[in-house]
Amino acid sequence: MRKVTVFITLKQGVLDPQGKAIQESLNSLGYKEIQEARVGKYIELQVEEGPELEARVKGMCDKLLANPVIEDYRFDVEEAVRS
Amino acid sequence: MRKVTVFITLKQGVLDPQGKAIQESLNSLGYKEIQEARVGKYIELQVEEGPELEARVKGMCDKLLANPVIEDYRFDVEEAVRS
Amino acid sequence: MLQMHDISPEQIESEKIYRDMGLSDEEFNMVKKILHRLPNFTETGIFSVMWSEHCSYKTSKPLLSKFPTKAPHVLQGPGEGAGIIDIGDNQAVVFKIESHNHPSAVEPYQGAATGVGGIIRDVFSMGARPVALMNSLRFGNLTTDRVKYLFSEVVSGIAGYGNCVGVPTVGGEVQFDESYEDNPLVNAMCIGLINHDEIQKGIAAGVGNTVLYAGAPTGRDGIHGATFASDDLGEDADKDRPAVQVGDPFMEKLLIEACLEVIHSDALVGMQDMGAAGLTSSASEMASKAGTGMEMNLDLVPQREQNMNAYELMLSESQERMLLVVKQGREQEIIEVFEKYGLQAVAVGEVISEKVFRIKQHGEIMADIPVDSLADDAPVFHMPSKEAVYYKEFQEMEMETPTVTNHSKMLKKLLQQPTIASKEWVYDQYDSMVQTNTVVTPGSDAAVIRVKGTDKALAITTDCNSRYIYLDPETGGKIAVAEAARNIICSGARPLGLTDGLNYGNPTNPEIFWQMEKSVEGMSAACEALGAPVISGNVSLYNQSKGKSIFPTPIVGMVGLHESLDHITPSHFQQAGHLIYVIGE
Amino acid sequence: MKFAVIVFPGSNCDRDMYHAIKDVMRVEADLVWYENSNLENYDGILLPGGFSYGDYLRSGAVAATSEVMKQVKEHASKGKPVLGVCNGFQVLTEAGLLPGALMRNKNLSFMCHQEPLVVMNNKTPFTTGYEQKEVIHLPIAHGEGNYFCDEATLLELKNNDQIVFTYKNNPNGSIDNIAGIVNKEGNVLGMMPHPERAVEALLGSNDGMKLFQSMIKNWRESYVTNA
Ligand SMILES: Nc1ncnc2c1ncn2[C@@H]1O[C@H](COP(=O)(O)OP(=O)(O)O)[C@@H](O)[C@H]1O
Repeated sequence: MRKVTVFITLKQGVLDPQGKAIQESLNSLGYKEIQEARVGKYIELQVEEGPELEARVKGMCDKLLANPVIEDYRFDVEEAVRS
Repeated sequence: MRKVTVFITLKQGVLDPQGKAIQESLNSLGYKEIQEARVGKYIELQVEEGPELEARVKGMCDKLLANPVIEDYRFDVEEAVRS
Repeated sequence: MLQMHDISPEQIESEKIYRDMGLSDEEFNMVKKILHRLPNFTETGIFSVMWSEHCSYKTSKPLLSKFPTKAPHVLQGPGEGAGIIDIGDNQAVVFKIESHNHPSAVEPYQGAATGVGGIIRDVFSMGARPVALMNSLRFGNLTTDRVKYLFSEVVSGIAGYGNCVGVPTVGGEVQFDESYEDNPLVNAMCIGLINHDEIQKGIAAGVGNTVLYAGAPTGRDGIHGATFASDDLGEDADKDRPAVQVGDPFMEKLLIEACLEVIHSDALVGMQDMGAAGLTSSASEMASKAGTGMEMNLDLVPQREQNMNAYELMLSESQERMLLVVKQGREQEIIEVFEKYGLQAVAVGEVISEKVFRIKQHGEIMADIPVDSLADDAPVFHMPSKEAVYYKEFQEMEMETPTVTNHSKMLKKLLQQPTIASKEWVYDQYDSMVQTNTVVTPGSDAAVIRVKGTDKALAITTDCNSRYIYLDPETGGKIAVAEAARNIICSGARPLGLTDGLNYGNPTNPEIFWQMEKSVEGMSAACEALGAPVISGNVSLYNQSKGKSIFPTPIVGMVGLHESLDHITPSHFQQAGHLIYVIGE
Repeated sequence: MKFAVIVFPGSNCDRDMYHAIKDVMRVEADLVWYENSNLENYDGILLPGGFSYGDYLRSGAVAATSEVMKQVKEHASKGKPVLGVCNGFQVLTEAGLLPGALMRNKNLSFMCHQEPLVVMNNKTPFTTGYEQKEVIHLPIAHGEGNYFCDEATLLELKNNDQIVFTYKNNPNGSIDNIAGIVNKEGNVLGMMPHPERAVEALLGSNDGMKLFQSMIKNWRESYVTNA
């Protein structure tokens, strides 16, 4: 089993109302040092070992996990522990 | 300016219906190797330099960004580029 | 995207860059005549969006003039953000339907969500409180993953926006047919209530008055969206993707409350939302209607992104923005109301007597255009029309009555058709009850909302069986209006009037134009017969993909009045033992 | 009795709550904007539904950190009644006035319709007008109404009789069918279903009426005994 972590973020220039609300709320809690907040998704997958892991994860991102119209993604594949 | 990345995940034992839905969709798209998916949040903060950065970020997480009843968090602080 | 700084007016002409921006050779020549010179890049962009079908109705105008639009109870016909009909006791109902088809085909969640946001702004910019939403949807057959994805994302987008702003979605319709496979239709209708003395108009009157910009800062969202909405959805629709705008219903909710507070101030002169073609259309329309001009300094416009040029600022379709004209010297009163809601409102320009639309940035004049040429005097084209070949063939066919042997099996089969099956999966996702006025929730022929503090209620329905219209546009058009009226009447109300969402294929195809013409004639005849005027509407053309057109789909959104709450009649069987009658032929 | 209906940016059932109290129950109420508010002169606090701060981050999370919630806590600590409905319930859990959290509905969709509920505790100041185990019908309208708490908290809720309403046909996946709970003291109620949408038979149900009547009656009685 391998752990794959996918990070999905909004593309540059795409409005992020959620990030904006978080920034303002942190500012009003006294954390004035926060200049910007942007929110993305973080998905942890438990994947059975198999060939072409990277290519398959890329396929999953393109087909389902990320919305290419407004989102970018990247992912980390955990080193195989043994095998 | 420093970039801080906060990762918020559901606690072990808390059901994650969204993760479950993703796992099932991936399986039905032919990615049978996915045994589990869990969804969390990924927040990027642009923070002005200042003292006690780590402690302050911890405060933000405790007070607002994560809900301790259902979520865990961790964060990375980007190395200062210069100065 | 083209970089404007590098492109000279001469290049725009010689390299025919205007064509990429959506202007024809003929239109470009008209622009030269109007300006007595060559337009620069920003100006070419402004003309191209303002003369797009979406903003100018250049091909549909001659048809729209056929609709009956007058009646003693019509307070505002087509032309403003939304139409208005008197319902007595100093109250009036405001409504309009609008399409967001192309954005929804590209990014269904945001496309549908911003469609809802846009139509709500049209209604509250008149000074009305939005009290109900409807939506009329068309998709391909529910057999491919893509169609299922479009369907579920569109529904979540409508829910996501409508539920958050707190306007109940009280009904609508969904139909499935392969003609909508790659080109779904997403039409949203908003209904508002207003007191007669609170009616606002989008006018920039009073030379010297200040132009205020309120709401969200401008980003590069949906640039060229308006022309894109009037273009054929090509196979490379994907390349338009970054143009998609993202909505923020939370900001819209704050804008509603702020704008409805601001209308009580006599410092306010005019108000309009920034919809398609953003700042360009709202500013030039407001000036044109008032017979004035407007000068704007783009350096003052709140911006979300860096280094935006004049072209981008003028054409951006960032959501949740309003343009207000305020009496000179009284800006602060208005600004404070917006600030209470955490919204930005800033002075960006001034009403001027010279009837021009003048844009400055970094101390330079970036555009200088006669206002009327952008609005009232935009070109109108009379398209050729030709009876469709299929129509003749159909007319010559023999009548055939299908024989049904097993009625219960046939009934079950019919009920399994997605178009006929229960739509509960859809409307359960909509908050249909917020505002506590919904007497008849989705699931009936017409939705009914009561008018608080009175004995009155409003009935609302959307209808259009596009198959009938395809088969016989004129009769089909009559049927669409008649069906809507029957739904209103069955609920116990009297039809007041309607809004129309005209969705068709490519109007330069004479057979498509014929469908438009005939169906509008049929609808008009039915409106006349029923005494139901058309008070607002929307046109969406070029709904086709891979050369195949959608069925002609002129959606009727009708509103009726119950003079007493006792008149409200539900459509469900009420109790065992009650008798069932069939009335009519 | 005088109620404050707290209005946060993005609240959207505030006017419905106000209408229910003022026009239907004919009891005094004010819409109180969350900023610069003073709650001292109010006897009951109502946190209405909606999408405070767009429900961004987590529903109710941002509103829970606002200044006015400190006053709500103070009001609650004096034993005065606080009712949070839908988003109001989410704000109460986020602010720590009630245990647990409200997560996304099990089917991940927003849902809006009437649901049958069971009154599990008719001894709270909000429910004395109902029969124990009475089945009532109230509308729900939420995307995040899936109540969650850990085992220990659940046990505590049960032992203290803090579960006030349960769903008959659990629509959203809530643990133990929980639709509404009170704090240990019994004066803070949070619930996902909307009693303020069910005070007029014209709109399909008036089962929510008894909740407000109970609040008003119990306040009057306590006022008389205290005076
Ligand atoms: N997109 C929608 N949004 C809200 N309600 C809808 C929608 N589609 C259908 N409904 C509701 O479902 C019910 C049935 O719709 P439909 O099957 O189109 O019936 P009809 O042919 O009677 O208009 C109607 O009450 C309608 O308001």
